[in-house]
Amino acid sequence: MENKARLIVDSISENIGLCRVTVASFAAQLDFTLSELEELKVAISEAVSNSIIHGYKEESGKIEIEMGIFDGKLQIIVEDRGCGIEDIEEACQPTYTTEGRMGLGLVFIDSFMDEFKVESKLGEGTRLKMLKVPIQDKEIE
Amino acid sequence: MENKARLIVDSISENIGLCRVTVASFAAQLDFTLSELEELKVAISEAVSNSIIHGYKEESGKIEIEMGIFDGKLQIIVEDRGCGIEDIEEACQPTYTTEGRMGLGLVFIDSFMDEFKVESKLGEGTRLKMLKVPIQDKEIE
Amino acid sequence: MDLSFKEKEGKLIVSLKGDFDLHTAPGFKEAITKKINPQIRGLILNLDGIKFIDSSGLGAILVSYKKIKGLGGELGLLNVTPQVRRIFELSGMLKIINLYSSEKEALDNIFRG
Amino acid sequence: MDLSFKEKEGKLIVSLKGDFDLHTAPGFKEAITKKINPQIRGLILNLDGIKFIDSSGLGAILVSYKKIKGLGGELGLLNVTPQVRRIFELSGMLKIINLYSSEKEALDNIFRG
Ligand SMILES: Nc1ncnc2c1ncn2[C@@H]1O[C@H](COP(=O)(O)OP(=O)(O)O)[C@@H](O)[C@H]1O
Ligand SMILES: Nc1ncnc2c1ncn2[C@@H]1O[C@H](COP(=O)(O)OP(=O)(O)O)[C@@H](O)[C@H]1O
Repeated sequence: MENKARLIVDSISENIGLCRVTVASFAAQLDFTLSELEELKVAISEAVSNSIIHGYKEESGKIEIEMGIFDGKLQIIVEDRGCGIEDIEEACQPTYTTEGRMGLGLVFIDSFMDEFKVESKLGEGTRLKMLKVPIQDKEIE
Repeated sequence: MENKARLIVDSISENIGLCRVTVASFAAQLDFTLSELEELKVAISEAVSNSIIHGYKEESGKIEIEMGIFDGKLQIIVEDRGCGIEDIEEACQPTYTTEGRMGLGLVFIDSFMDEFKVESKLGEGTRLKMLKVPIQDKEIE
Repeated sequence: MDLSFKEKEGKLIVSLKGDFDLHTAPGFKEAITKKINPQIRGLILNLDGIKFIDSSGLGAILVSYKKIKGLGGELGLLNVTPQVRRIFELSGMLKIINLYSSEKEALDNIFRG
Repeated sequence: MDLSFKEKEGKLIVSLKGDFDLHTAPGFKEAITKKINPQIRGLILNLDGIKFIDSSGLGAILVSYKKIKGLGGELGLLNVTPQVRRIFELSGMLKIINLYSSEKEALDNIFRG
Protein backbone atom coordinates (compact mmCIF):
# COMPACT_ATOMS: atom_id res chain seq x y z
CA MET A 1 0.00 0.00 0.00
CA GLU A 2 1.12 3.53 -0.78
CA ASN A 3 -0.26 6.49 1.05
CA LYS A 4 0.56 10.15 1.42
CA ALA A 5 -0.57 12.98 3.67
CA ARG A 6 0.63 16.47 4.40
CA LEU A 7 0.08 18.63 7.46
CA ILE A 8 0.82 22.35 7.44
CA VAL A 9 0.63 24.19 10.75
CA ASP A 10 1.25 27.68 12.10
CA SER A 11 4.60 27.85 13.85
CA ILE A 12 3.31 28.02 17.43
CA SER A 13 3.97 25.63 20.29
CA GLU A 14 0.23 24.84 20.59
CA ASN A 15 0.62 22.76 17.42
CA ILE A 16 3.47 20.46 18.48
CA GLY A 17 1.08 17.97 20.08
CA LEU A 18 -1.09 18.07 16.95
CA CYS A 19 1.92 17.19 14.79
CA ARG A 20 2.85 14.26 17.03
CA VAL A 21 -0.67 12.88 17.09
CA THR A 22 -1.16 13.21 13.33
CA VAL A 23 2.13 11.56 12.40
CA ALA A 24 1.60 8.74 14.92
CA SER A 25 -1.91 8.15 13.58
CA PHE A 26 -0.60 8.05 10.00
CA ALA A 27 2.24 5.73 11.02
CA ALA A 28 -0.17 3.34 12.74
CA GLN A 29 -1.03 1.99 9.29
CA LEU A 30 2.28 0.14 9.42
CA ASP A 31 3.06 -2.49 12.05
CA PHE A 32 5.00 -0.26 14.41
CA THR A 33 5.19 -1.30 18.06
CA LEU A 34 3.92 1.15 20.68
CA SER A 35 7.49 1.86 21.68
CA GLU A 36 8.43 2.64 18.06
CA LEU A 37 5.47 5.03 17.81
CA GLU A 38 6.75 6.75 20.95
CA GLU A 39 10.20 7.12 19.38
CA LEU A 40 8.60 8.59 16.29
CA LYS A 41 6.67 11.08 18.41
CA VAL A 42 9.86 12.27 20.07
CA ALA A 43 11.53 12.76 16.68
CA ILE A 44 8.57 14.78 15.35
CA SER A 45 8.38 16.82 18.53
CA GLU A 46 12.08 17.74 18.30
CA ALA A 47 11.87 18.61 14.61
CA VAL A 48 8.80 20.83 14.96
CA SER A 49 10.14 22.48 18.14
CA ASN A 50 13.37 23.31 16.29
CA SER A 51 11.44 24.97 13.47
CA ILE A 52 9.52 27.07 15.98
CA ILE A 53 12.45 28.13 18.19
CA HIS A 54 15.43 28.12 15.85
CA GLY A 55 13.94 28.34 12.36
CA TYR A 56 11.38 31.07 12.98
CA LYS A 57 12.78 32.33 16.33
CA GLU A 58 9.22 32.27 17.65
CA GLU A 59 8.03 34.63 14.91
CA SER A 60 5.13 33.56 12.68
CA GLY A 61 5.71 31.03 9.90
CA LYS A 62 4.49 27.73 8.49
CA ILE A 63 5.80 24.26 9.23
CA GLU A 64 5.08 21.51 6.74
CA ILE A 65 5.11 17.81 7.52
CA GLU A 66 5.03 15.38 4.64
CA MET A 67 4.12 11.82 5.51
CA GLY A 68 4.51 8.92 3.13
CA ILE A 69 4.37 5.14 3.17
CA PHE A 70 6.38 3.46 0.43
CA ASP A 71 7.45 -0.22 0.41
CA GLY A 72 6.39 -0.62 4.00
CA LYS A 73 8.64 2.26 5.04
CA LEU A 74 7.51 5.45 6.73
CA GLN A 75 9.04 8.62 5.35
CA ILE A 76 8.60 11.91 7.17
CA ILE A 77 9.81 15.29 5.97
CA VAL A 78 9.62 18.30 8.31
CA GLU A 79 10.28 21.60 6.62
CA ASP A 80 10.39 25.26 7.58
CA ARG A 81 11.21 28.42 5.65
CA GLY A 82 13.07 29.94 8.56
CA CYS A 83 16.63 31.16 9.04
CA GLY A 84 18.41 27.93 8.12
CA ILE A 85 21.45 26.27 9.70
CA GLU A 86 24.95 27.56 9.03
CA ASP A 87 26.95 24.44 9.88
CA ILE A 88 24.85 21.29 9.76
CA GLU A 89 27.59 18.99 11.05
CA GLU A 90 28.13 21.19 14.08
CA ALA A 91 24.36 21.43 14.71
CA CYS A 92 24.17 17.64 14.88
CA GLN A 93 26.78 17.37 17.68
CA PRO A 94 25.36 16.32 21.04
CA THR A 95 24.90 19.31 23.40
CA TYR A 96 25.55 21.84 20.63
CA THR A 97 22.91 24.55 20.93
CA THR A 98 22.62 28.19 19.98
CA GLU A 99 19.76 28.94 22.36
CA GLY A 100 20.88 27.67 25.74
CA ARG A 101 18.90 24.48 25.30
CA MET A 102 19.92 20.84 25.73
CA GLY A 103 21.38 20.43 22.26
CA LEU A 104 19.84 16.95 22.09
CA GLY A 105 17.02 17.40 19.57
CA LEU A 106 18.87 16.32 16.46
CA VAL A 107 20.65 13.57 18.43
CA PHE A 108 17.28 12.15 19.52
CA ILE A 109 15.97 12.24 15.97
CA ASP A 110 19.08 10.44 14.76
CA SER A 111 18.78 7.69 17.37
CA PHE A 112 15.04 7.18 16.98
CA MET A 113 14.79 7.10 13.19
CA ASP A 114 16.42 4.58 10.82
CA GLU A 115 17.61 7.21 8.38
CA PHE A 116 17.97 10.92 8.97
CA LYS A 117 19.21 13.69 6.71
CA VAL A 118 19.32 17.46 7.24
CA GLU A 119 19.18 19.87 4.32
CA SER A 120 19.40 23.57 5.10
CA LYS A 121 20.30 26.87 3.50
CA LEU A 122 20.90 30.08 5.42
CA GLY A 123 17.99 32.44 4.91
CA GLU A 124 15.92 29.82 3.08
CA GLY A 125 14.99 27.20 5.62
CA THR A 126 15.54 23.69 6.87
CA ARG A 127 14.30 20.31 5.74
CA LEU A 128 14.64 17.16 7.82
CA LYS A 129 14.10 13.89 6.00
CA MET A 130 13.55 10.82 8.14
CA LEU A 131 12.80 7.18 7.49
CA LYS A 132 11.52 4.57 9.89
CA VAL A 133 10.81 0.89 9.29
CA PRO A 134 8.87 -1.33 11.71
CA ILE A 135 11.25 -3.68 13.50
CA GLN A 136 9.11 -6.63 12.43
CA ASP A 137 9.80 -5.93 8.78
CA LYS A 138 13.48 -5.43 9.46
CA GLU A 139 13.77 -8.95 10.84
CA ILE A 140 12.12 -10.46 7.80
CA GLU A 141 14.54 -8.80 5.40
CA MET B 1 -5.68 32.94 20.18
CA GLU B 2 -5.70 32.37 16.46
CA ASN B 3 -4.40 29.19 14.93
CA LYS B 4 -4.50 27.49 11.56
CA ALA B 5 -3.58 24.08 10.22
CA ARG B 6 -4.17 22.21 7.01
CA LEU B 7 -4.20 18.47 6.33
CA ILE B 8 -4.09 17.08 2.81
CA VAL B 9 -4.60 13.34 2.38
CA ASP B 10 -4.87 10.82 -0.41
CA SER B 11 -8.49 9.91 -1.05
CA ILE B 12 -8.43 6.41 0.46
CA SER B 13 -10.46 5.04 3.32
CA GLU B 14 -7.28 4.31 5.35
CA ASN B 15 -7.05 8.07 5.96
CA ILE B 16 -10.50 8.70 7.44
CA GLY B 17 -9.36 7.86 10.96
CA LEU B 18 -6.31 10.11 10.49
CA CYS B 19 -8.57 13.02 9.54
CA ARG B 20 -10.79 12.47 12.59
CA VAL B 21 -7.84 12.26 14.97
CA THR B 22 -6.11 15.32 13.54
CA VAL B 23 -9.18 17.54 13.62
CA ALA B 24 -10.11 16.40 17.13
CA SER B 25 -6.57 17.10 18.33
CA PHE B 26 -6.63 20.56 16.76
CA ALA B 27 -10.07 21.25 18.24
CA ALA B 28 -8.90 20.23 21.72
CA GLN B 29 -7.27 23.66 22.01
CA LEU B 30 -10.76 25.02 22.61
CA ASP B 31 -12.88 23.99 25.59
CA PHE B 32 -14.97 21.38 23.80
CA THR B 33 -16.54 18.64 25.92
CA LEU B 34 -15.70 15.03 25.07
CA SER B 35 -19.17 14.61 23.63
CA GLU B 36 -18.71 17.67 21.39
CA LEU B 37 -15.40 16.26 20.16
CA GLU B 38 -17.22 13.02 19.31
CA GLU B 39 -19.82 14.98 17.32
CA LEU B 40 -17.03 16.75 15.49
CA LYS B 41 -15.42 13.42 14.64
CA VAL B 42 -18.65 12.13 13.14
CA ALA B 43 -18.98 15.27 10.99
CA ILE B 44 -15.38 14.95 9.71
CA SER B 45 -15.82 11.25 9.08
CA GLU B 46 -18.96 11.86 7.00
CA ALA B 47 -17.40 14.69 5.01
CA VAL B 48 -14.21 12.78 4.17
CA SER B 49 -16.12 9.59 3.38
CA ASN B 50 -18.32 11.54 0.97
CA SER B 51 -15.29 12.92 -0.85
CA ILE B 52 -13.88 9.40 -1.20
CA ILE B 53 -17.08 7.64 -2.33
CA HIS B 54 -19.06 10.33 -4.09
CA GLY B 55 -16.52 13.01 -5.01
CA TYR B 56 -13.78 10.76 -6.38
CA LYS B 57 -15.90 7.60 -6.78
CA GLU B 58 -13.06 5.68 -5.12
CA GLU B 59 -10.57 6.84 -7.76
CA SER B 60 -7.41 8.65 -6.66
CA GLY B 61 -7.57 12.28 -5.58
CA LYS B 62 -6.69 14.65 -2.77
CA ILE B 63 -8.86 15.75 0.13
CA GLU B 64 -7.98 18.95 1.93
CA ILE B 65 -9.04 19.84 5.45
CA GLU B 66 -8.55 23.37 6.60
CA MET B 67 -8.74 23.93 10.37
CA GLY B 68 -8.95 27.33 11.98
CA ILE B 69 -9.62 28.88 15.34
CA PHE B 70 -10.97 32.43 15.24
CA ASP B 71 -12.70 34.22 18.14
CA GLY B 72 -12.96 30.99 20.08
CA LYS B 73 -14.79 29.35 17.18
CA LEU B 74 -13.62 26.26 15.30
CA GLN B 75 -13.91 26.47 11.53
CA ILE B 76 -13.39 23.37 9.41
CA ILE B 77 -13.41 23.25 5.62
CA VAL B 78 -13.35 19.89 3.84
CA GLU B 79 -12.72 20.14 0.13
CA ASP B 80 -12.36 17.76 -2.80
CA ARG B 81 -11.82 18.31 -6.52
CA GLY B 82 -14.16 15.50 -7.45
CA CYS B 83 -17.34 15.28 -9.51
CA GLY B 84 -19.37 17.86 -7.56
CA ILE B 85 -23.03 17.81 -6.52
CA GLU B 86 -25.78 18.61 -9.02
CA ASP B 87 -28.55 19.60 -6.62
CA ILE B 88 -27.23 20.59 -3.20
CA GLU B 89 -30.65 21.00 -1.61
CA GLU B 90 -31.70 17.52 -2.68
CA ALA B 91 -28.36 16.07 -1.47
CA CYS B 92 -29.03 17.47 2.01
CA GLN B 93 -32.40 15.68 2.35
CA PRO B 94 -32.41 12.85 4.91
CA THR B 95 -32.11 9.41 3.24
CA TYR B 96 -31.27 10.94 -0.15
CA THR B 97 -28.38 8.96 -1.59
CA THR B 98 -27.03 8.20 -5.06
CA GLU B 99 -25.02 5.17 -3.96
CA GLY B 100 -27.43 2.98 -2.03
CA ARG B 101 -26.11 4.29 1.27
CA MET B 102 -27.94 5.67 4.30
CA GLY B 103 -28.27 9.22 2.99
CA LEU B 104 -27.52 10.50 6.49
CA GLY B 105 -24.00 11.91 6.13
CA LEU B 106 -24.92 15.53 5.42
CA VAL B 107 -27.79 15.33 7.95
CA PHE B 108 -25.34 14.25 10.67
CA ILE B 109 -22.95 17.07 9.79
CA ASP B 110 -25.81 19.53 9.94
CA SER B 111 -26.96 18.34 13.36
CA PHE B 112 -23.50 18.10 14.90
CA MET B 113 -22.06 21.43 13.74
CA ASP B 114 -23.32 24.92 14.60
CA GLU B 115 -23.09 26.22 11.06
CA PHE B 116 -22.83 24.19 7.87
CA LYS B 117 -22.65 25.28 4.25
CA VAL B 118 -22.13 23.25 1.08
CA GLU B 119 -20.55 24.77 -2.00
CA SER B 120 -20.23 22.57 -5.06
CA LYS B 121 -19.84 22.78 -8.80
CA LEU B 122 -20.34 19.86 -11.17
CA GLY B 123 -17.01 18.71 -12.50
CA GLU B 124 -15.05 20.97 -10.16
CA GLY B 125 -15.56 19.65 -6.67
CA THR B 126 -17.21 20.15 -3.32
CA ARG B 127 -16.41 22.31 -0.34
CA LEU B 128 -18.06 21.87 3.06
CA LYS B 129 -17.66 24.74 5.47
CA MET B 130 -18.49 24.05 9.10
CA LEU B 131 -18.37 26.00 12.33
CA LYS B 132 -18.52 24.69 15.89
CA VAL B 133 -18.45 26.64 19.15
CA PRO B 134 -17.89 25.03 22.57
CA ILE B 135 -21.18 24.96 24.49
CA GLN B 136 -19.48 26.71 27.43
CA ASP B 137 -18.77 29.76 25.31
CA LYS B 138 -22.28 29.75 23.92
CA GLU B 139 -23.77 30.10 27.37
CA ILE B 140 -21.55 33.07 28.20
CA GLU B 141 -22.68 35.00 25.14
CA MET C 1 -11.97 -3.03 13.79
CA ASP C 2 -11.61 -6.48 15.33
CA LEU C 3 -14.43 -9.03 15.15
CA SER C 4 -14.90 -12.12 17.27
CA PHE C 5 -17.67 -14.67 16.92
CA LYS C 6 -19.43 -17.23 19.06
CA GLU C 7 -22.62 -19.26 18.68
CA LYS C 8 -25.11 -19.84 21.50
CA GLU C 9 -28.56 -21.40 21.32
CA GLY C 10 -28.49 -21.15 17.51
CA LYS C 11 -27.71 -17.47 17.66
CA LEU C 12 -24.57 -15.78 16.36
CA ILE C 13 -22.95 -13.31 18.76
CA VAL C 14 -20.45 -10.93 17.20
CA SER C 15 -18.23 -8.69 19.32
CA LEU C 16 -16.93 -5.58 17.56
CA LYS C 17 -13.87 -3.64 18.70
CA GLY C 18 -12.51 -0.43 17.23
CA ASP C 19 -13.73 2.22 14.79
CA PHE C 20 -16.73 1.38 12.62
CA ASP C 21 -16.56 3.53 9.47
CA LEU C 22 -16.16 3.42 5.69
CA HIS C 23 -12.78 1.77 6.12
CA THR C 24 -13.92 -1.07 8.35
CA ALA C 25 -17.51 -1.58 7.12
CA PRO C 26 -16.61 -3.83 4.14
CA GLY C 27 -14.76 -6.33 6.38
CA PHE C 28 -17.76 -6.49 8.70
CA LYS C 29 -20.25 -7.08 5.87
CA GLU C 30 -18.06 -9.78 4.38
CA ALA C 31 -17.59 -11.58 7.69
CA ILE C 32 -21.32 -11.50 8.50
CA THR C 33 -22.21 -12.84 5.05
CA LYS C 34 -19.79 -15.74 5.56
CA LYS C 35 -20.94 -16.59 9.08
CA ILE C 36 -24.71 -16.32 8.66
CA ASN C 37 -26.57 -19.37 7.39
CA PRO C 38 -30.18 -20.54 7.43
CA GLN C 39 -29.62 -22.39 10.72
CA ILE C 40 -28.91 -19.12 12.47
CA ARG C 41 -32.04 -17.25 13.47
CA GLY C 42 -30.60 -14.60 15.73
CA LEU C 43 -27.77 -12.13 15.23
CA ILE C 44 -26.48 -10.31 18.30
CA LEU C 45 -23.96 -7.51 17.84
CA ASN C 46 -22.02 -6.64 20.99
CA LEU C 47 -21.02 -3.01 20.47
CA ASP C 48 -19.33 -2.19 23.77
CA GLY C 49 -15.91 -2.17 22.07
CA ILE C 50 -16.98 0.33 19.42
CA LYS C 51 -15.13 3.57 20.02
CA PHE C 52 -16.52 5.36 16.99
CA ILE C 53 -19.35 4.89 14.52
CA ASP C 54 -20.68 7.00 11.65
CA SER C 55 -23.31 6.52 8.95
CA SER C 56 -21.11 4.03 7.07
CA GLY C 57 -21.02 1.85 10.19
CA LEU C 58 -24.78 2.21 10.63
CA GLY C 59 -25.22 1.25 6.98
CA ALA C 60 -23.23 -1.93 7.50
CA ILE C 61 -25.38 -2.85 10.51
CA LEU C 62 -28.50 -2.21 8.43
CA VAL C 63 -27.15 -4.62 5.81
CA SER C 64 -26.70 -7.30 8.48
CA TYR C 65 -30.23 -6.57 9.71
CA LYS C 66 -31.65 -7.15 6.24
CA LYS C 67 -29.63 -10.33 5.83
CA ILE C 68 -30.88 -11.95 9.04
CA LYS C 69 -34.46 -10.74 8.39
CA GLY C 70 -34.25 -12.35 4.95
CA LEU C 71 -33.58 -15.66 6.69
CA GLY C 72 -36.55 -15.13 9.00
CA GLY C 73 -34.33 -14.17 11.94
CA GLU C 74 -33.84 -11.17 14.18
CA LEU C 75 -31.09 -8.69 15.02
CA GLY C 76 -30.33 -7.31 18.47
CA LEU C 77 -27.70 -4.87 19.71
CA LEU C 78 -25.87 -5.42 22.96
CA ASN C 79 -24.07 -2.94 25.26
CA VAL C 80 -24.53 0.19 23.20
CA THR C 81 -22.51 3.07 24.69
CA PRO C 82 -24.29 6.45 25.09
CA GLN C 83 -22.22 7.98 22.27
CA VAL C 84 -23.11 5.22 19.81
CA ARG C 85 -26.72 5.15 20.99
CA ARG C 86 -27.12 8.80 20.07
CA ILE C 87 -26.07 8.14 16.49
CA PHE C 88 -28.54 5.25 16.30
CA GLU C 89 -31.31 7.45 17.67
CA LEU C 90 -30.65 10.17 15.12
CA SER C 91 -30.76 7.61 12.32
CA GLY C 92 -34.18 6.30 13.29
CA MET C 93 -32.87 2.72 13.34
CA LEU C 94 -33.99 2.16 16.94
CA LYS C 95 -37.54 1.90 15.59
CA ILE C 96 -36.64 -1.43 14.01
CA ILE C 97 -33.71 -2.74 16.08
CA ASN C 98 -33.85 -3.67 19.77
CA LEU C 99 -31.16 -2.85 22.32
CA TYR C 100 -30.22 -5.23 25.15
CA SER C 101 -27.96 -4.74 28.11
CA SER C 102 -26.87 -8.32 28.72
CA GLU C 103 -26.15 -11.35 26.60
CA LYS C 104 -28.75 -13.33 28.53
CA GLU C 105 -31.43 -10.71 27.91
CA ALA C 106 -30.59 -10.70 24.22
CA LEU C 107 -30.57 -14.51 23.96
CA ASP C 108 -33.88 -14.76 25.83
CA ASN C 109 -35.68 -12.18 23.73
CA ILE C 110 -34.40 -12.75 20.22
CA PHE C 111 -36.23 -15.27 18.04
CA ARG C 112 -37.86 -17.44 20.64
CA GLY C 113 -40.05 -18.94 17.86
CA MET D 1 0.25 19.53 31.48
CA ASP D 2 -1.30 19.71 34.95
CA LEU D 3 0.82 20.34 38.03
CA SER D 4 -0.10 19.69 41.64
CA PHE D 5 2.02 20.50 44.66
CA LYS D 6 2.40 19.33 48.22
CA GLU D 7 5.02 19.84 50.89
CA LYS D 8 6.30 17.10 53.20
CA GLU D 9 9.19 17.17 55.63
CA GLY D 10 10.40 20.44 54.10
CA LYS D 11 10.44 18.93 50.63
CA LEU D 12 8.32 20.01 47.68
CA ILE D 13 6.59 17.19 45.81
CA VAL D 14 5.30 18.08 42.36
CA SER D 15 3.05 15.73 40.41
CA LEU D 16 3.07 16.24 36.63
CA LYS D 17 0.30 15.05 34.34
CA GLY D 18 0.20 15.27 30.56
CA ASP D 19 2.69 16.05 27.79
CA PHE D 20 5.97 17.70 28.74
CA ASP D 21 7.29 19.58 25.71
CA LEU D 22 8.13 23.05 24.37
CA HIS D 23 4.51 24.08 24.87
CA THR D 24 4.23 23.08 28.51
CA ALA D 25 7.84 23.63 29.69
CA PRO D 26 7.49 27.40 30.37
CA GLY D 27 4.54 26.88 32.73
CA PHE D 28 6.51 24.25 34.63
CA LYS D 29 9.59 26.47 34.99
CA GLU D 30 7.48 29.40 36.15
CA ALA D 31 5.60 27.34 38.73
CA ILE D 32 8.80 25.81 40.14
CA THR D 33 10.43 29.22 40.41
CA LYS D 34 7.43 30.51 42.35
CA LYS D 35 7.16 27.52 44.68
CA ILE D 36 10.82 26.98 45.53
CA ASN D 37 12.27 29.02 48.37
CA PRO D 38 15.36 28.71 50.59
CA GLN D 39 13.36 26.72 53.17
CA ILE D 40 12.85 23.93 50.69
CA ARG D 41 15.82 21.62 50.39
CA GLY D 42 14.35 18.79 48.40
CA LEU D 43 12.41 18.79 45.12
CA ILE D 44 10.63 15.59 44.14
CA LEU D 45 9.04 15.33 40.71
CA ASN D 46 6.44 12.60 40.41
CA LEU D 47 6.46 11.72 36.69
CA ASP D 48 4.00 8.83 36.57
CA GLY D 49 1.40 11.03 34.86
CA ILE D 50 3.79 12.09 32.09
CA LYS D 51 2.58 10.56 28.84
CA PHE D 52 5.21 12.19 26.67
CA ILE D 53 8.51 13.96 27.15
CA ASP D 54 11.11 15.32 24.74
CA SER D 55 14.32 17.35 25.08
CA SER D 56 12.37 20.54 25.91
CA GLY D 57 10.81 18.71 28.88
CA LEU D 58 14.21 17.39 29.92
CA GLY D 59 15.60 20.91 29.66
CA ALA D 60 12.92 22.23 32.00
CA ILE D 61 13.72 19.51 34.54
CA LEU D 62 17.40 20.43 34.27
CA VAL D 63 16.49 24.03 35.04
CA SER D 64 14.64 22.93 38.18
CA TYR D 65 17.66 20.77 39.11
CA LYS D 66 19.97 23.79 38.88
CA LYS D 67 17.56 25.92 40.87
CA ILE D 68 17.32 23.52 43.81
CA LYS D 69 21.08 22.81 43.69
CA GLY D 70 21.66 26.57 43.85
CA LEU D 71 19.78 26.59 47.14
CA GLY D 72 21.87 23.72 48.44
CA GLY D 73 19.07 21.21 47.90
CA GLU D 74 18.54 18.04 45.89
CA LEU D 75 16.27 16.81 43.07
CA GLY D 76 14.76 13.35 42.83
CA LEU D 77 12.46 11.78 40.24
CA LEU D 78 9.61 9.53 41.25
CA ASN D 79 7.73 6.84 39.31
CA VAL D 80 9.49 7.24 35.98
CA THR D 81 7.77 5.12 33.30
CA PRO D 82 9.99 2.97 31.04
CA GLN D 83 9.30 5.24 28.05
CA VAL D 84 10.34 8.38 29.91
CA ARG D 85 13.27 6.60 31.55
CA ARG D 86 14.72 5.79 28.15
CA ILE D 87 14.76 9.44 27.15
CA PHE D 88 16.49 10.31 30.43
CA GLU D 89 19.07 7.59 29.86
CA LEU D 90 19.87 8.81 26.37
CA SER D 91 20.32 12.34 27.69
CA GLY D 92 22.89 11.32 30.29
CA MET D 93 20.90 13.08 33.04
CA LEU D 94 20.66 9.90 35.12
CA LYS D 95 24.29 10.46 36.06
CA ILE D 96 23.26 13.45 38.15
CA ILE D 97 19.63 12.81 39.08
CA ASN D 98 18.37 9.92 41.21
CA LEU D 99 15.24 7.90 40.50
CA TYR D 100 12.96 6.62 43.26
CA SER D 101 10.02 4.28 43.12
CA SER D 102 8.06 5.48 46.14
CA GLU D 103 7.42 8.78 47.82
CA LYS D 104 8.78 7.37 51.08
CA GLU D 105 12.00 6.24 49.44
CA ALA D 106 12.44 9.68 47.89
CA LEU D 107 11.69 11.52 51.14
CA ASP D 108 14.05 9.27 53.09
CA ASN D 109 16.95 9.66 50.67
CA ILE D 110 16.79 13.27 49.55
CA PHE D 111 18.63 15.87 51.58
CA ARG D 112 18.84 14.14 54.91
CA GLY D 113 21.32 16.83 56.02
N1 LIG E 1 14.93 24.14 11.96
C1 LIG E 1 16.07 24.78 12.34
N2 LIG E 1 16.33 26.03 11.87
C2 LIG E 1 17.47 26.69 12.25
N3 LIG E 1 18.39 26.16 13.10
C3 LIG E 1 18.20 24.92 13.58
C4 LIG E 1 17.03 24.18 13.23
N4 LIG E 1 17.11 22.98 13.87
C5 LIG E 1 18.26 22.98 14.57
N5 LIG E 1 18.93 24.16 14.40
C6 LIG E 1 20.24 24.52 15.01
O1 LIG E 1 20.86 23.34 15.48
C7 LIG E 1 21.12 23.44 16.88
C8 LIG E 1 21.01 22.09 17.53
O2 LIG E 1 19.68 21.64 17.47
P1 LIG E 1 19.16 20.54 18.50
O3 LIG E 1 20.09 19.36 18.45
O4 LIG E 1 17.74 20.24 18.20
O5 LIG E 1 19.33 21.22 19.92
P2 LIG E 1 18.54 22.41 20.64
O6 LIG E 1 17.20 22.58 20.00
O7 LIG E 1 18.42 21.93 22.04
O8 LIG E 1 19.39 23.63 20.51
C9 LIG E 1 20.15 24.47 17.39
O9 LIG E 1 20.58 25.07 18.58
C10 LIG E 1 20.09 25.45 16.21
O10 LIG E 1 21.18 26.33 16.22
N1 LIG F 1 -18.22 15.34 -1.76
C1 LIG F 1 -19.25 15.00 -2.55
N2 LIG F 1 -19.08 14.92 -3.90
C2 LIG F 1 -20.10 14.56 -4.70
N3 LIG F 1 -21.33 14.23 -4.25
C3 LIG F 1 -21.58 14.28 -2.93
C4 LIG F 1 -20.55 14.65 -2.01
N4 LIG F 1 -21.09 14.63 -0.77
C5 LIG F 1 -22.37 14.26 -0.90
N5 LIG F 1 -22.69 14.04 -2.21
C6 LIG F 1 -24.01 13.63 -2.74
O1 LIG F 1 -24.99 13.85 -1.75
C7 LIG F 1 -25.69 12.63 -1.45
C8 LIG F 1 -26.08 12.60 0.01
O2 LIG F 1 -24.91 12.56 0.83
P1 LIG F 1 -25.02 12.00 2.31
O3 LIG F 1 -26.08 12.73 3.02
O4 LIG F 1 -23.66 12.08 2.93
O5 LIG F 1 -25.47 10.49 2.15
P2 LIG F 1 -24.74 9.18 1.61
O6 LIG F 1 -23.24 9.38 1.66
O7 LIG F 1 -25.19 8.14 2.54
O8 LIG F 1 -25.19 8.97 0.21
C9 LIG F 1 -24.70 11.54 -1.84
O9 LIG F 1 -25.35 10.31 -2.09
C10 LIG F 1 -24.08 12.15 -3.08
O10 LIG F 1 -24.89 12.00 -4.21
